[in-house]
Amino acid sequence: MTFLMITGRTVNQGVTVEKKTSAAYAEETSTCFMHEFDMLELGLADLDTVMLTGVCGTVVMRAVASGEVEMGTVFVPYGPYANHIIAADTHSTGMPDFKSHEVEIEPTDEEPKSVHGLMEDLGGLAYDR
Amino acid sequence: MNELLIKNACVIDPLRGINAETMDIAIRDGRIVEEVSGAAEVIDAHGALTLPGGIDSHTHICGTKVNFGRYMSPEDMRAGRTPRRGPLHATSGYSVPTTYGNSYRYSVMGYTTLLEGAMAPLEARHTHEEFTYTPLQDTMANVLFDGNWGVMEAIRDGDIKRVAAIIAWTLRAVKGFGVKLTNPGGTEAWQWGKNVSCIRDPVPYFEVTPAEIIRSVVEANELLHLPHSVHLHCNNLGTPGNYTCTLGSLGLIPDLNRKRQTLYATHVQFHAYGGSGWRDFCSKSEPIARFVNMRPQIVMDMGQVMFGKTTTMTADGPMEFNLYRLHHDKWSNHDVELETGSGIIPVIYRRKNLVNSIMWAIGLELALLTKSPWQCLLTTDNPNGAPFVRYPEIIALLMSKRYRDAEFATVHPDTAARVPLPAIERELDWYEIAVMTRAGQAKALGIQDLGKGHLGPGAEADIAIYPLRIDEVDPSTDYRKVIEAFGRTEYTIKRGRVVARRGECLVDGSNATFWVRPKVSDAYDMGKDPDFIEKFDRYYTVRMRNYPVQEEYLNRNRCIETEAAI
Amino acid sequence: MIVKDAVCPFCGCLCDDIEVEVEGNRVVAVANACELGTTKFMCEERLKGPILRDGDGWKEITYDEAIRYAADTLLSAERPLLYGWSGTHGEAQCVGVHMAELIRGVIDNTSSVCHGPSILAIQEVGHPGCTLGVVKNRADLVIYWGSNPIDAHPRHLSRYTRYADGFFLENAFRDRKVIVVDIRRTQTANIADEFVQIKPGGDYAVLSALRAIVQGKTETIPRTVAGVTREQLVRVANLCKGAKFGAVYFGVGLTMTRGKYKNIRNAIELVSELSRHTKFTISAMRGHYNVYGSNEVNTWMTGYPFGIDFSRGIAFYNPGETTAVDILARKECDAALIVGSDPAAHFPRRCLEHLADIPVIQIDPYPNATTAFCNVQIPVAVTGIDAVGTAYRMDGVPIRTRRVLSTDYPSDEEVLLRMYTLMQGAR
Amino acid sequence: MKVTLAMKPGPRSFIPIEAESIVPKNFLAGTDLAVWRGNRELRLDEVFSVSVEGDADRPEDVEVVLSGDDTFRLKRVGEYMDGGKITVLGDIGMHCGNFMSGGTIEIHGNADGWLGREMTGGTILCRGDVADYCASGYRGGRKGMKGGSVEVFGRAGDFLAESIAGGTVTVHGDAGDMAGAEMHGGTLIVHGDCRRPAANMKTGSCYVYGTAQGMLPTFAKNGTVQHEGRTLIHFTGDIANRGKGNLFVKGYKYLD
Repeated sequence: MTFLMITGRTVNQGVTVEKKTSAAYAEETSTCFMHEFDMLELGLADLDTVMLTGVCGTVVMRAVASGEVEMGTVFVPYGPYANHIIAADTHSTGMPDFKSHEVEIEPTDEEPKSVHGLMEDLGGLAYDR
Repeated sequence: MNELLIKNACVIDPLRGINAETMDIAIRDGRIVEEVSGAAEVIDAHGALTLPGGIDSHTHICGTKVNFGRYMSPEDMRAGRTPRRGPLHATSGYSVPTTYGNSYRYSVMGYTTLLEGAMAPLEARHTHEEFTYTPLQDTMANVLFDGNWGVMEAIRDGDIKRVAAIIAWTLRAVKGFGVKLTNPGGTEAWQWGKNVSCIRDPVPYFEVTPAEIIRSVVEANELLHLPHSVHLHCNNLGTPGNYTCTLGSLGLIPDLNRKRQTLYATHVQFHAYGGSGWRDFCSKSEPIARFVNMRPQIVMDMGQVMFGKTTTMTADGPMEFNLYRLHHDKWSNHDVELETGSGIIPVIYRRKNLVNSIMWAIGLELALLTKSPWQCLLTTDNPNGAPFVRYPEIIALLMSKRYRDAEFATVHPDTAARVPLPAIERELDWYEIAVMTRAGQAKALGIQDLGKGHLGPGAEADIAIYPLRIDEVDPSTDYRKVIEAFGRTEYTIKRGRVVARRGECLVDGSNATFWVRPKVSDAYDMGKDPDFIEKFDRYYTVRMRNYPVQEEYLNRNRCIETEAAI
Repeated sequence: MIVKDAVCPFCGCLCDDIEVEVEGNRVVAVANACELGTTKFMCEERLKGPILRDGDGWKEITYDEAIRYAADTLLSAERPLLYGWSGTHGEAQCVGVHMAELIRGVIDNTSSVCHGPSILAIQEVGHPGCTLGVVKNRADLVIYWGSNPIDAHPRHLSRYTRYADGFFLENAFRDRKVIVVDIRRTQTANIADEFVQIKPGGDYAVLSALRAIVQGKTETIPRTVAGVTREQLVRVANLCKGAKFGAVYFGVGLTMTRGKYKNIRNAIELVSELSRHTKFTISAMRGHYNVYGSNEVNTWMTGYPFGIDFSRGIAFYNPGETTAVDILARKECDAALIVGSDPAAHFPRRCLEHLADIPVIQIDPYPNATTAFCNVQIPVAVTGIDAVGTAYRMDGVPIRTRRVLSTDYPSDEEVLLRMYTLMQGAR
Repeated sequence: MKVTLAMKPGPRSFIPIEAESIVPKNFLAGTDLAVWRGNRELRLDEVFSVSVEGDADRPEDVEVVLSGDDTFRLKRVGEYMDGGKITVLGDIGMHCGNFMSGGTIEIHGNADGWLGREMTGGTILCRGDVADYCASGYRGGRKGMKGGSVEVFGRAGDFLAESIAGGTVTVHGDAGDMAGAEMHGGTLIVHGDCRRPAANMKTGSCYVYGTAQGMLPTFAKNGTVQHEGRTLIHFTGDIANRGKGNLFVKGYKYLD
């Protein structure tokens, strides 16, 4: 199914933001908040893993039902997971489309990677793994 | 020990009554001395015009509002860009240049001391940070009290000493120099989207009038024995017919100080308008100048307008909104809690515009009709009337009737019927220009005793040597040479060191900040006043302990202590 | 020991009433701060010393070695990018600007990916704003548009708006109306008196419609605009016009959606329009505690608030061209210095792929996502915890942070100054 | 005179090359010109194989031909150009034809952002696509293109002709979001679709021969008009901005 992905701040993202290599940060920023009807349609229960596919890649997250999002949209806290599929085009304004990204979402058996894993996929080397 | 000897200088030093005497100036360790050793470095001035370093007693160069002017104007920044060169940093901007741009350009014109005209106390730290990056001039800041809740409440209670006590605490906390009132009462009313119409119109809720604010703050200022007088931007700036309001404000001022004026009225050009609207808009420079000529307690500055692009910025928020409604260009406003506000819009003054032409004439008229140059100082209210780089042209206009006539021929044809300028024959001389650009400023600011604005032994060695011999140049006819010379010194010397030479700055200097600490008795120490503390904590959004500007922000700290009478 | 009136180095609220209890040079308790601030004060996971990427591993190096490496790398670059800055104090930012000037690089700060579009809008139409205390003391109407303070600026509501009594509002909760405009029903929406839910991408249209309605041109407006009924728009317009003092606070919900700065421009023009009727102000909910300071410092030193390219010696500014995401995604820089931010966590992947290809030096107290892309990381003291400096609150009020812990870590400013001095020697 | 600048193949690099010196009139005095790669100043012949055929006394008689695989890295080509011709056989980088007042630039490939920014005269033809801000203004500025013409045979990106105040911009394909935003003069013609055309316009004319997606609610409908054989719907606006501009669209869709 196609969704509009919105990213944004959450308290938990903020609380863990200075601990980027912690499990708590990874957990928060790999959460895909969805409308419960959308989850039903995809056959998802809370914390099931989902594969998000954007124009420039895929990433695995966990789906969580939220009353704050509308059907057809998903909300993901700012962080490396969402950015793994966000395109870098800024429309020449300096600012990518962090709040309006079309993504395909489907259930998956894969587990979300660690933040280190994501960074290493892109050519980095984890320091304190 | 650093010694410098300037030989064959043609000195005009009005504070010492010296008018075009050729002499040597000896400098040791940044100060002027009687004589130096034979080892001193020598500069031969070859008879060039030599003046104390220029002082701008009302300019907007540093702080929240100025920086916002830059922030919102990338198009302005495209002008005046220079790269980093040697010790000099990159610069950008024309009407609101970067701090380095301001500093270098002022220095090239021989200016060594600048007074930032309006600093909101809550944001004072910002002004001081920018002072640090204005390396080639000593700096000081006027502190805004026009909408200060504590001051207005004390005035309502009739307690002048408390007014003084609040001013004293604030000056000390924010490391300010003088007391500024911008559209007194109007900035508070503007926080409700309103204004005050003139000096008898009460401020909403506080129920004090601008007249009461002006009178009370003037008295408080004198109780504190501050070096500078109250610095007033009158109500009703920029509106047709406002000259009556200006006269009313000036008429409130008794003569309370023997050493200097009791009131400094700033950018009076913007306050000398006649007419009932824009259609019959006209100059009222004559009644204003006549009034000031009879009152030694008043000093004003011109606020000259020059044609071209600039950015207007003032604490007078409602005035800027009215301008925005006229121009429909971009508009910024910034109200500051419990204190004051500000507004900014870009403008273009056009020769073909009748109102702009009249404004241009009025500034010149004020300077020419005021008998004593000590009572009308040269400013553009930088950058409101024009960027300060236009000063040399203003000097030339004041010195040359022929130049004025040539310019007058290019302005709106109806101007002649609205202004007295064409009939004014007066041409100012070198001495009068020296008064209007440094000596008068030093006296008005009360800093001559600190060694500013003159070249006597003990003075700070801030000196401008202009590439011009006054015996060879007739300013009345050679006004182009006057413009050129005042635009670019042969040498600018700051605290005994050559900082600019023939249009190029040479060093990354280190300036000083002057501020005032009035000593008050314990009973009037607001830092210990329960009511003051309680209100502070309830209504400000910054803790009282975090409010004062720490001394870390003062580059080279020149504290002036005064013995207050409270 | 309790440090009173400490300044919280987390978000743009820059709360300066924090009480930090310290025992044995460790923070043991924090009072008055929100959860975000408390966690920051308590955070202890610092990098111990400078590290160098060495093939497939890391090795510890000295500060001298790290600083020398950084200076050499940046000096030899044809277009170095100096990015971040919002997480450090102004004094360090000043050194950063001087460095960019000297080595002719590009300096950009995190506002390019938070409120850069707001700045572009302000540069087109200006900004009628005010300090936070003006709103606290006066505003009887507050509008949060595309911002969610409960999550991002938790104390904004209690210090300045919903729950903050002020001089002219003895009972703010009763006397002050709050409108929330968002595309999702956030927690902040739940405490609003009026919630306006807009279809994604519809902010611009709604703002245009409101401007027209405020001018009395309701008849042109379609029955619904981006999911909002005309009736609700009229009601909101009337609430605005009827307020004595209205304040709009907008967040990245406006800056990050299509149209970007045009959304903000439209919001500012709505406020300018309302200013003809009553008092209205608008302000950005700035994210990092000192992102506004990086704009201020850059502006007074270079003339521009962010995205400044010194390649040619003079300052050139053109967000979209001279901003970090664009430069990295287009592979237009050949070295990077990262200070006080974590682009690897916050930039799209394509940018990280380029970071992996070029030398990267990071100055940051914590191991973070960007560490993985570093050649060298240099740990420093944390401003507001063990380093002191100037920060600018979201409304432009500058505050000096307090030191609550002592430290052996150098400050950002010291490390940068040492790099700069080496560079000056080489040039 | 024909000046051929063939970009030399170099090490793989994407550092932009600023080449505002590549303007026809500059070649009247020879080819001793400089360009900048990042912070390094390079001689023209370090970047290009330079050849000159014939001679000329005035810019109008100079044609500059740019070729090579990396021409997309060249910025500011044709800045302040006042006559003559520049032909780009491939893609061109940002700010081509900035402040141009005369002459012709023809681009056979695509053009990057800010093509013809603040131009006042002359002609730009782009055979491929143009990126964002074609024929626009500068940050904080009040005026975009003031005169001349830009014709694009492919598609255009976002913010096409932002703040246009004069001249004509024609795009044969689709255009992106915010086409003709802040328009206050001039003419913008989009043959395909675009999003939110003429937002906040004051005056001027904007034609969309396709569909205006996300049509703004603050344009007043005035019926239909015939225009070059097409029936278009005529709107006036942007009323949010007290505008009196004309927007003509074939079709439109509100975000309702």
